[in-house]
Amino acid sequence: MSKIHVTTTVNGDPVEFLADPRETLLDALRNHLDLTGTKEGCGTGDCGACSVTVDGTLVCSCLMLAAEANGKRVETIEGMAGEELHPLQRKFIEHAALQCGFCTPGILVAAKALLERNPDPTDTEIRYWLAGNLCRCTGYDKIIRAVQDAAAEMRGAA
Amino acid sequence: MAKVHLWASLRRFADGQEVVEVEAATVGQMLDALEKAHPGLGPAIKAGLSVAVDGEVIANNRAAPVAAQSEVYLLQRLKGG
Amino acid sequence: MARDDVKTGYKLIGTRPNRPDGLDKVTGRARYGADFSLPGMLHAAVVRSPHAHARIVKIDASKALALDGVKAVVTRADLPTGLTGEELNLQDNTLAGEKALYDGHAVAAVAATSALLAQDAARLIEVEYEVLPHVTDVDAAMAPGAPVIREGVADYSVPEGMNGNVARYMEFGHGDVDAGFAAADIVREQTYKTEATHQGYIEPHACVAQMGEDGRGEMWVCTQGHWYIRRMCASVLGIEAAGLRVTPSEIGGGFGGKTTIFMEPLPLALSKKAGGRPVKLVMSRSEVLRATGPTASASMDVKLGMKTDGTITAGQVFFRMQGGAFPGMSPIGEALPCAFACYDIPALKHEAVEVIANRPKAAAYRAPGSPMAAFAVESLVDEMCRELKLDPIAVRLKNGAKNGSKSSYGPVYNVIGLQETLEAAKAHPNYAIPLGPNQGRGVASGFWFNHGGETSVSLAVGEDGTATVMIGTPDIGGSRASIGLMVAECLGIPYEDVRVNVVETGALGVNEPTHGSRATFASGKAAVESARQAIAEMCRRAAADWGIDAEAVEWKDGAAHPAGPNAGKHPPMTIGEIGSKMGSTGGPISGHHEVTAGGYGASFGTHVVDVEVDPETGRTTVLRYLVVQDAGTAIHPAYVEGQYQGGAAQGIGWALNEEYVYGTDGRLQNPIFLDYRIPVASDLPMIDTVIVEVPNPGHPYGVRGVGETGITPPLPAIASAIAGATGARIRSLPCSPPKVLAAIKAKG
Amino acid sequence: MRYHTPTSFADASAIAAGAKGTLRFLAGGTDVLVQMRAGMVQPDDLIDLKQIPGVDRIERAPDGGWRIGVAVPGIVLGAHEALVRDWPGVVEGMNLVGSTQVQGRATLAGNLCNGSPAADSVPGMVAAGAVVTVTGPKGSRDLPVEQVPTGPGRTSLARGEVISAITLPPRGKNGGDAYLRFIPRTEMDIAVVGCAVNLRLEGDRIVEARVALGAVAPTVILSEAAAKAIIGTTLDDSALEALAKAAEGEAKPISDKRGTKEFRIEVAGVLARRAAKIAYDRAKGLKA
Repeated sequence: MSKIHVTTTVNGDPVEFLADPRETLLDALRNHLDLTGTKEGCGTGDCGACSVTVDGTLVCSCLMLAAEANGKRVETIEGMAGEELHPLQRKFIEHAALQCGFCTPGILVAAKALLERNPDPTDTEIRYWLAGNLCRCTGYDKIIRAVQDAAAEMRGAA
Repeated sequence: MAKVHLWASLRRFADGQEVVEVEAATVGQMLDALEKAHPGLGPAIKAGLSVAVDGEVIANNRAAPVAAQSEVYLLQRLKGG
Repeated sequence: MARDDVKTGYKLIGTRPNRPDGLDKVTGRARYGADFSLPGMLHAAVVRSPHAHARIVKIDASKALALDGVKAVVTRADLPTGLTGEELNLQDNTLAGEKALYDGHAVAAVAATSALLAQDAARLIEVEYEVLPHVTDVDAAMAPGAPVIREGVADYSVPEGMNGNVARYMEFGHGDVDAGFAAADIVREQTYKTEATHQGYIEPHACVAQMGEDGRGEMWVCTQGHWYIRRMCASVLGIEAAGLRVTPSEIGGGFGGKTTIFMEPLPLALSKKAGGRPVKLVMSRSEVLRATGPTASASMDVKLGMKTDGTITAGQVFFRMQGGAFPGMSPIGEALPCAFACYDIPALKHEAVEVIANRPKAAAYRAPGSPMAAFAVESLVDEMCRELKLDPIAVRLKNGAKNGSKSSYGPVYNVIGLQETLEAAKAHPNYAIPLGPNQGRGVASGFWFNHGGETSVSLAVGEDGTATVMIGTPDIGGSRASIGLMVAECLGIPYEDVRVNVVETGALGVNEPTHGSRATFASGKAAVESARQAIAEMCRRAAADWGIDAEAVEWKDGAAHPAGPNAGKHPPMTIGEIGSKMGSTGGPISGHHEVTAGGYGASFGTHVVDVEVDPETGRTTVLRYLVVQDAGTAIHPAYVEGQYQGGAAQGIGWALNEEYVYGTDGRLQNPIFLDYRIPVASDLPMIDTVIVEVPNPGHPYGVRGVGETGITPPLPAIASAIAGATGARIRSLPCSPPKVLAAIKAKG
Repeated sequence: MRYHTPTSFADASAIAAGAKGTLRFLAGGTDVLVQMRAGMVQPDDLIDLKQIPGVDRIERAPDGGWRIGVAVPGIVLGAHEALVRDWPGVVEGMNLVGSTQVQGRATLAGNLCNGSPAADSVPGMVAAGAVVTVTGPKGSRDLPVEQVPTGPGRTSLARGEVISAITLPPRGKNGGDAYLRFIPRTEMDIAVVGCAVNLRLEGDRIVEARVALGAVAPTVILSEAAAKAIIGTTLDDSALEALAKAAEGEAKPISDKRGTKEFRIEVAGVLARRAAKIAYDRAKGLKA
């Protein structure tokens, strides 16, 4: 089986790799690019642990072939913080919005995409936006609070 | 003599007794004495037990002390999540 | 210790600092099981039985091995023989022997140069099966004429004449139940069922392992207990445990399901066959659901006698629990003692049988056995409260266990907080909110024993006056933060100056896993003892420097001080000063503590839930949820709340939608998260918490484990709330909409 | 597996017609990749349609209807204000498919061609009278959406045929549509029952209606009986009752892991009533 040459941008960096046509974007991020912050919890688009954005759209990287990323702009958890943490990252730590932390990268990426569209969401809007990001540890309570607190801070700074 | 309470389904291995009195200074001695007095209890002890001595549940510490007047309960080995 | 002996005035305990691993976890840097890679690494895949019960006639791996890049195949024939007991069970579950015993049972494993190639190779391994009759339901397995799926599983405890699938039997109790029932005004008897559920940790099992021909190796694995992994892998493979070094990764949830092995010996065996190249094996979600350790399914008879004033006169239970095709895995030994643990009832009889069925080998799941038992007993208590129009909290206060009560399973409770949780629930505003149409309120209490267990901790003082703590209990929910807080409190130094590391099997004595709600309790206790040892040594160093007796030195606020005027006038010597000079004052300063920790206090909680049920579809919405639980002392309250909320959420899932669904073919019908329905964010309300603190006298800071009890009350509380909303009682979980709608219709 | 990225539907069709083994088209990929992952399907050829110009566009048709490209994901449909104003039921059906993340990829065409009787976007399209354009080796043809699925996982498309566009008719005045589904959770589930109602009013009276039911038969049902029950009425209680009865009568479900037969029949009636009320209110301009 011949491999496909994929050229793409990940967190602003130009990257190239050879992908088996069956490999997903998640496989490529983790295995070819050593970006293991994006997690696989299910492989079927049901848990959201593999959330990334592609050309600004939130997707499950397990539901996209690596080959489809050719020419696209991919953002992952590894690109979220600059020299300082993103407010969402900071608020997640402060609010104890993570326990095991495995779902955290996906939830942060998804929450960031939400706040870019809707800087002042209701609790219900956050809950429905994040319904595809399973967390088994927290019961979501502290996650909702952390997103709200980050949103408030970001609105204040804007 | 420590009083060792057997759960009901163990009693048939100890001549129907609910409470067996044994001479022991530690949990380990207590279990050995029980098995010696009632060999039928051997498989249960080997399968693993938790022991409560005067209200405190001791998972598997054979060195834990047993006093002369201690009340000892045998419990099935407990697991946790 | 009485309530007014509570130690207060802590500087750090009870605060909410950032967890030390937080930064790694919000940036994606934290390394979980599947995040490790090694040079030359191979990838493995597992061939699994599609049949619930089948004789394995032949395994032919020749086509797989003929593929370029396929390096090794292992089957049961590669494992040693002669194991017995639980070691044999573990081996049988790692790779099927003569028979595949459940849908998903591993039959062979293959290692290749890529994961895709390994999967392709696995598809080429030909297994010939002779399909055998199967049974998956607990009651069906107990029915006369059920296929006996394994001969000779009954242990010493099973009396003659029981069904051939019964593996264990247990009975205990006290008092005269017949007299108790005779003294009651009403006696009610019902049967309740719970389906098997899965822990549902989001991280699938994953490990990387390497083993040479000498049987020595290394493993990186996501686990709750790496010493358990080491011991179990060693026995399954017939190697020396000491030759295996196991490093725990960060762990993406466990809830009991990662306290044992499922596939971990396979990469070791494959590595050895592949000339010692490291092998990575990561389960898919469907493998996790089909072939790791869900909890037992249960069928439970309960009988209770109650007077019209709510006094419970007697209770009796008979539980049937199915923990898969392997004996010893159902939690009957936990469920029975938990059944009436919240009550002080004069006459009780408990009986249970463990039944085997063609399902995966059950593992622990958060308070194993307690949620099922609570569903049965607390549901019936609620039914009788409603019948007699009694307040459910009042009835629990009246009959509830107190300090000094003799527990339902024998021993006497020391200092417990059940009554305090009930009072706090009663006083909470949620309990007074008026309910609207189609709404109902449910109350239930729950119990867990808690656990101490084998624990080994080391602490080293740094040259800069910091402290590094080495623990052996993987941190799942923030225990590094809570242990760091306790050590900092004890040493009198800033929290930021304490670094807590979870270390590998080569770095400490044996530790039991993070299970039984023991990590903060037991590792914390041992860490405090280690800190005290280091303090004693630092006091000796200061005393030597000052030329006084060590007894004349006391430790406070991170420094040695002369204990009194007789000790002479010396300026305090800080941990930093002592640390900076320790090389020249006698060498490195450390503390160690090794113990099989006792003194863990029992854990109780009370939950109040309000639901609304759509009368036309039977769908239940949780409107509000309150968890009240005794933490002893809440070291890091945010992570205590997190345990309460997470436990409640899992219990809500179990109550409403989670279940293992087996088809008539014995195959699991819902092995993906699409159909194994754990609660999503939009399913839940905020989960209110009240932390009750009745300090545990068995811990230097009063800690009680808080991890497990929270999953227990939601099952009966939700079913009772639905009964309040609809008048229909669901006695078989989950309370899925079809079941609730049918019950509403049946009621008319 | 060969991965193809044709730049025209004619090319896509030609590749498909020439493919010998297992073939799949890739639009959003949210079903195909799951099936590949689960080992249910190992395609020999996978044809990605997203490089074909125009597949990502939503365009107003000359007659006032809408032409929707086959690679338009749910999130783009949901953000298209004019489309949502015209066909809120169609869009809400699509927007119920999967999570926010899945919405970033999943498409109407993919949801339709996956052939699931429970597909959330299909009842809304059927009720709306949507038409698909199919491009094949012999050229293009149009067919109503309800004629595409023929059973679970099966469609009427021939080898080499591929859906090249979806067309919604002009909304017209005084119309409204709605889709409701029943799931045990609030999100992330496959519909246990789905129902879409599309209707048009003259004054308070319903003059046209189409009612489609999902997950209660091997394919989505377009129920004439249910439509008849409300045409000519003002959707009063007796009309709603008749609608519910008709929907129950049309439902021929099975019992499975997601729900029992009895439950599905009962809830089909409940959802028909509820969806009809929403559609009616929308037609009256009462709700968005």
